Amino acid sequence: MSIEHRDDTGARFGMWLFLYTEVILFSGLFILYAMALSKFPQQFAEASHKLNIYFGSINTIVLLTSSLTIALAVTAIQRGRIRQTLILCGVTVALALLFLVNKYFEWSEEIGHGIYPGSEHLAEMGPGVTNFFNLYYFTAGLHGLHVFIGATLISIVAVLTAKGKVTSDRYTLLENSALYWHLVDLVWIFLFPLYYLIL
Amino acid sequence: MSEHTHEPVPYRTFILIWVALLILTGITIAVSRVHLGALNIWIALGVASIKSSLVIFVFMHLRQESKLFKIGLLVMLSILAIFIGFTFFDVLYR
Amino acid sequence: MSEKTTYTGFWQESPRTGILGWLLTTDHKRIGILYLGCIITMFIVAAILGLAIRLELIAPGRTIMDAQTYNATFTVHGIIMIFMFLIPSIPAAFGNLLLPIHIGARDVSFPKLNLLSWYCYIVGGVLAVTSIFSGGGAPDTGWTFYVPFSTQTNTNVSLAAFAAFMLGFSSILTGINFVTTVHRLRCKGMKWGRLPLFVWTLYATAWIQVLATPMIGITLVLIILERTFGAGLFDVARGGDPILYQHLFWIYSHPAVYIMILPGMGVISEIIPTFSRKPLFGYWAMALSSLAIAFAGSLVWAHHMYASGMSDLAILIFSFLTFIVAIPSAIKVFNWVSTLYKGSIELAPPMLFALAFIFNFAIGGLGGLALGAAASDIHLHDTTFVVGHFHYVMFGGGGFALFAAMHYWLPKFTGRMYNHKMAVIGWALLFVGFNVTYMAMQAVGIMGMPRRYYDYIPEFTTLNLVSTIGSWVMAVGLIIMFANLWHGLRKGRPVGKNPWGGATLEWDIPSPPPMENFGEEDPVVTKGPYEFKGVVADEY
Amino acid sequence: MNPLANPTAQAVDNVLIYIFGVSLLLLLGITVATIYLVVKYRRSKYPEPTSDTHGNLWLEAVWTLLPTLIVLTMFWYGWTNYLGLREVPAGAFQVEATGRMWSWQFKYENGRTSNKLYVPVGKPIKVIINSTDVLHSFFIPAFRIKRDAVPGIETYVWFQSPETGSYDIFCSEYCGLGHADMITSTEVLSAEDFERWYAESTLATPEVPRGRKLLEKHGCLGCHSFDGSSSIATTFDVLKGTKRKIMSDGVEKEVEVDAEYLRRSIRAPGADLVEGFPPIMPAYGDAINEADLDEIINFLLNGEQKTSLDGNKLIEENGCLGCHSTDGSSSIGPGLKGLGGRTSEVKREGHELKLKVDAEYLRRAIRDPNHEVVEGYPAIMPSNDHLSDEEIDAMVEELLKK
Ligand code: HEA
Ligand code: HEA
Ligand code: HEC
Ligand code: CUA
Ligand SMILES: [Cu+2]
Repeated sequence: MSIEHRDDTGARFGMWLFLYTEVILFSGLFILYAMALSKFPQQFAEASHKLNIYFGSINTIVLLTSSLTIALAVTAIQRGRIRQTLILCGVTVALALLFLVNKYFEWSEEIGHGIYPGSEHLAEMGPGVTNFFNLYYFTAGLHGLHVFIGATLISIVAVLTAKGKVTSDRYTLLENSALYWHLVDLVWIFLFPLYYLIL
Repeated sequence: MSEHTHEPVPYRTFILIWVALLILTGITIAVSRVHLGALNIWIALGVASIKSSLVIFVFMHLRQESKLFKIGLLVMLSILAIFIGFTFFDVLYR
Repeated sequence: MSEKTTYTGFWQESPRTGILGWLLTTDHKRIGILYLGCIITMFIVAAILGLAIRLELIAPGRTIMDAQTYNATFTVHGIIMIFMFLIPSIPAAFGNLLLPIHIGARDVSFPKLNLLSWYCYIVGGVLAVTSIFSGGGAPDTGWTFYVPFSTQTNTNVSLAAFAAFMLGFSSILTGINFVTTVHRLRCKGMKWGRLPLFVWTLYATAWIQVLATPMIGITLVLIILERTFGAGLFDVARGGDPILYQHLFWIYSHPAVYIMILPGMGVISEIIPTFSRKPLFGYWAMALSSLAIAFAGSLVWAHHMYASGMSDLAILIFSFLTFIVAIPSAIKVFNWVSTLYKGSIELAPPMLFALAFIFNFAIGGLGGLALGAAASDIHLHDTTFVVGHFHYVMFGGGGFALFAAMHYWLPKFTGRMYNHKMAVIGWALLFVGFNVTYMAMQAVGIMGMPRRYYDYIPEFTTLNLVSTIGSWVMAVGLIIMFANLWHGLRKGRPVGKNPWGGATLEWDIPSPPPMENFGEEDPVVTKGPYEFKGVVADEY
Repeated sequence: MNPLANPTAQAVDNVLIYIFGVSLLLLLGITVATIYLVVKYRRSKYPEPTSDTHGNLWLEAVWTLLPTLIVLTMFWYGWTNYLGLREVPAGAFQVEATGRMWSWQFKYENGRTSNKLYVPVGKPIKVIINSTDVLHSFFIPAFRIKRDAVPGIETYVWFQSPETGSYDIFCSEYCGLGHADMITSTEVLSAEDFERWYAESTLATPEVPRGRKLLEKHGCLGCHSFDGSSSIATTFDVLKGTKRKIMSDGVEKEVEVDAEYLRRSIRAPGADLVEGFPPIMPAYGDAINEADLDEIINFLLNGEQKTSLDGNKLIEENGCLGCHSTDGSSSIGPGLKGLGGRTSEVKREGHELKLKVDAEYLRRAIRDPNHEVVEGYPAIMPSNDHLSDEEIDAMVEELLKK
């Protein structure tokens, strides 16, 4: 085999393309949301009240901070500071877990109130509210899945960094994982106001 | 190789952006407590767009990428807008 | 001729030998061959189901199967033909084989991702086949999975939907790979204006794959969630909207029809200049119309929904846009025909398939216009006219383009030539059988026979019989064609590197191409893809 | 296709003819040009191309513009004619069509229901379309109209037939197993025929009950009436449970009207005379046989209060025949012929059972069909919660007779 061809810009571009597909994936749910909001503005506002804004806000801060730490990690690896990189990756993963734990408590609380897809309590609250919560669960669920995947990805990259496979001149993997993580953040940036802050 | 990597963004920049993001989050929450009717949702979306631009351009280094990346993003966003917008032609006028 | 030569080039050279050399390969040509094998297999399976559909419809009432089996048959036929045959056919098989060679690259940008995409395809395929034999039985929703039926039926819809999801994922990965490859790996001198049109169409297609496919992903996931949790997202009583499902579905599935046809158009744009020995007429018009189709094609999805209860304003807008997409297609047809003018035309088998493509695609596409107009679609919607339309464009267009590509590039990738006389016989039977089958289907659709009908009223008998007879003529043609190609690739006469006198890069390298395509030195391109001056065709 | 000239078909046909016509010309042009060029410039005649042009801006402009113009006319013509399909003329006659697996039910403004669409000739008809389960589509090829039936959303079509006749209605949106059998027709009747049909009530039996026939046969109604309109004798409308003052053998008594009393009053009227009426009723003695007498008494006691339900009609109108045949063949569900007295092999909660088909079994089969599922059939029969007990009883009675 001849010399291995390496194209970091190409790799990043590929990652961006993949992120585009992720956005479109979520947009399916946002289309449903937009249509339902135009049909049931009152009910959506009313349903939104039932969500716990504290959980939402804390999670927003958690995710924004994790986005910061992973961005810092990229700078760290560029500067060749492996230890810093590892710490920053670790913090990011920890924040991701915090997010998920938070989500777990939030969902348990809501499910405890009898609010979950297909529940009877929900059916009693009318079509608009039901639709809001169905969408909320599906969107937040899909987002949660992405948080999980992102955290896994960053953990793997951290291990590779520790092993010296990701270095100051070979860090596309970390960069791409960071891009993925920012996407997770981006989705939440829209999800948060749309679900928690409609009044 | 210079084409393949860009200058590291200083920590300071990232932290400043982070602070801005937190402030913007505070703003949306605050504004959402005020009743403005349909305006609320537009403000929320507007602030979210500003926040996401900050993330995209700075955290995600789009600033430093070539035109191709930016055009790609633009194409994706316009398609997205079309998908959502055109669906309204049905739902709003049924 | 009968001496048993083994293939050289990429068939032999591989870091790993044996079956693993294939299953773990990252070489674009090997992956292309893997795809091609699977795709042809899938095509034969689904085509036999198609034949069974026609047999059932040979006369009113039950003939060879019961209603439930029939419903499952056309559903599986549609799912396989669309998600496992036509969407990956030209892009994944011939795109992989040719895209890097056409732009002077050694491989695609992400060879490992390429292999992963093939595995996603295989997983999707296996799951789809599993869904036929497990759970509540083969899915019976039609390939469109319309709610609420798809959320209520007891058949194995979730698994089939998940299979389609995996296939979509595979398609996305291929798209990402191709866009990046075209941007990053063009060789020296390969300016945008020198890309072969096949590359242009693959490029346009890849963008659709990237930007539209996720939509079917989320739609299918919603179907699965709906079936598992019963949330009622598309149930009016619970705030949902069944028509929105159709929007989500067609937002992907209309652009998907252009995933199916665009690369086919690219193939035709390669073949016609070669066999006319003349540059393609209107290069830029052809290149840009591909992008135009890809873009405008993303704006017209709701033309499948005129009768769905959608708003009239939406019908106005989507009908208008539908007609706009027809324009770039018309430009292409006119440019192909004028390429023939003052050429030196050889009616070799690939050229015959290409000309048949133009004819079939014109019929299908013009039929599409009658469907695009609001008033006439109201009558034609969900009749067998629509079935005729899409077989004309998908089989007569996409399918014939694939067959053209197989006849055109088989010598390149195997180094052997098939029998031309048999190829012409197969082509003629296929062409005649095809037109009889689907013309009759369109006619009975105009009379008002709804599609997905297991049984029909006696007035429709004659035309259905004609259609079934046509399908058997077509079957004979296909068998001859496949047998001839198979025989050719095993025992055909060896050929040199350029049997047709083509001017694109693949004809400059040995047949079959070596592992990294271009040997030690990267190619440098100095002329356009259709400059035939000085190109000498090898004897074959 | 149908030669019938009607407004909706004309709107659609104009567009079809225009688009197909233009398309045919284009196709012909392209095909002829291709064949001509292929033959003329064949390689044996021209071993080398005689031109190596890369294009021609003018030509390309022409064939960008030309198709644009053509398709724009097609679009506009298609759209304007489509509007004709949506604008229902004022004063249209309204019918509601409900699609369900796998039959249509039509409901008229006077409450009449049917499973064929009966309409008057020459009048615009607006059909309002609904669905109770999945998507269906209401399609009448002869009138070129089609609209989906969407659960929870109302849609409509209109048409107008200038001629009487019968035209097929198909379900054109795939809806599962019985999709191809979801066929009915629209019966276009003359104005008079339609009036007559429209006035008939649906549920009351058109047939007169036998008890009443017997009353007529024996001339009872010459003196009695059901609405108190006759002063000669008592009225029959409020017999059951009423008290009567009578003269029995010269003694004044009060009795309650029951079967025994009625029997005596008919066989030997002179014995008990109702106060206030002359003793003119003839004694029937043996003139009425025992069975007929029972029938009459039963009718007098229970008859007119209860409108008897027509089980057969209910079976037809509730879409049962969309899945069940009555001629002994098996379609989507088991055939209904010979149901009474049959033994049915069913699965209940996973257990296989052999059950005798009786009224109780049938009631269960209709109310809760998926509780016991007949062997060899899918569990797809819809439950019929909208039916009252009486209606189900009436249906069961008919089913047992089949
Ligand atoms: C390869 C796939 C493919 C392609 C390329 C097309 C191409 C087109 N299709 Fe088709 N279509 C399908 C696959 C495809 N379609 C499928 C699968 C369905 C049914 C799905 C289902 O319900 O199961 C469908 C259904 C479908 C419908 C919905 C019908 C219904 O259900 O009621 C409509 C309506 O507008 C439509 C329109 C068109 C149009 C206008 C084009 C245009 O792009 C055609 C453009 C081509 C030409 C115009 C011909 C060539 C040009 C000339 C000969 C020159 C002269 C032309 C002019 C002057 C204009 N198609
Ligand atoms: C690429 C797409 C494609 C192709 C090629 C075909 C090919 C065929 N299709 Fe298909 N069809 C669809 C896509 C396709 N179809 C789709 C999407 C639907 C809609 C499904 C839905 O409604 O949900 C559909 C629906 C559909 C229907 C409508 C069902 C209904 O609405 O009730 C019918 C009816 O006749 C039909 C028939 C056929 C026939 C006869 C063929 C023939 O062309 C097949 C010809 C091939 C053969 C006869 C096989 C010959 C080869 C061999 C026997 C192999 C031998 C091999 C060797 C020796 C190597 N198809
Ligand atoms: C959607 C199709 C469908 C409709 C509509 C339908 N049925 Fe059924 N029916 C079935 C099927 C399938 C079965 C066998 C499976 C089962 O027992 O559930 C069945 C079983 C029955 C049985 C038991 C028959 C036996 O052989 O034991 C009776 C009785 C019956 N149906 C009566 C009716 C009546 C009355 C109606 C109308 C109110 C009706 N059905 C409407 C599909 C249908
Ligand atoms: Cu009802 Cu098809
Ligand atoms: Cu389409």
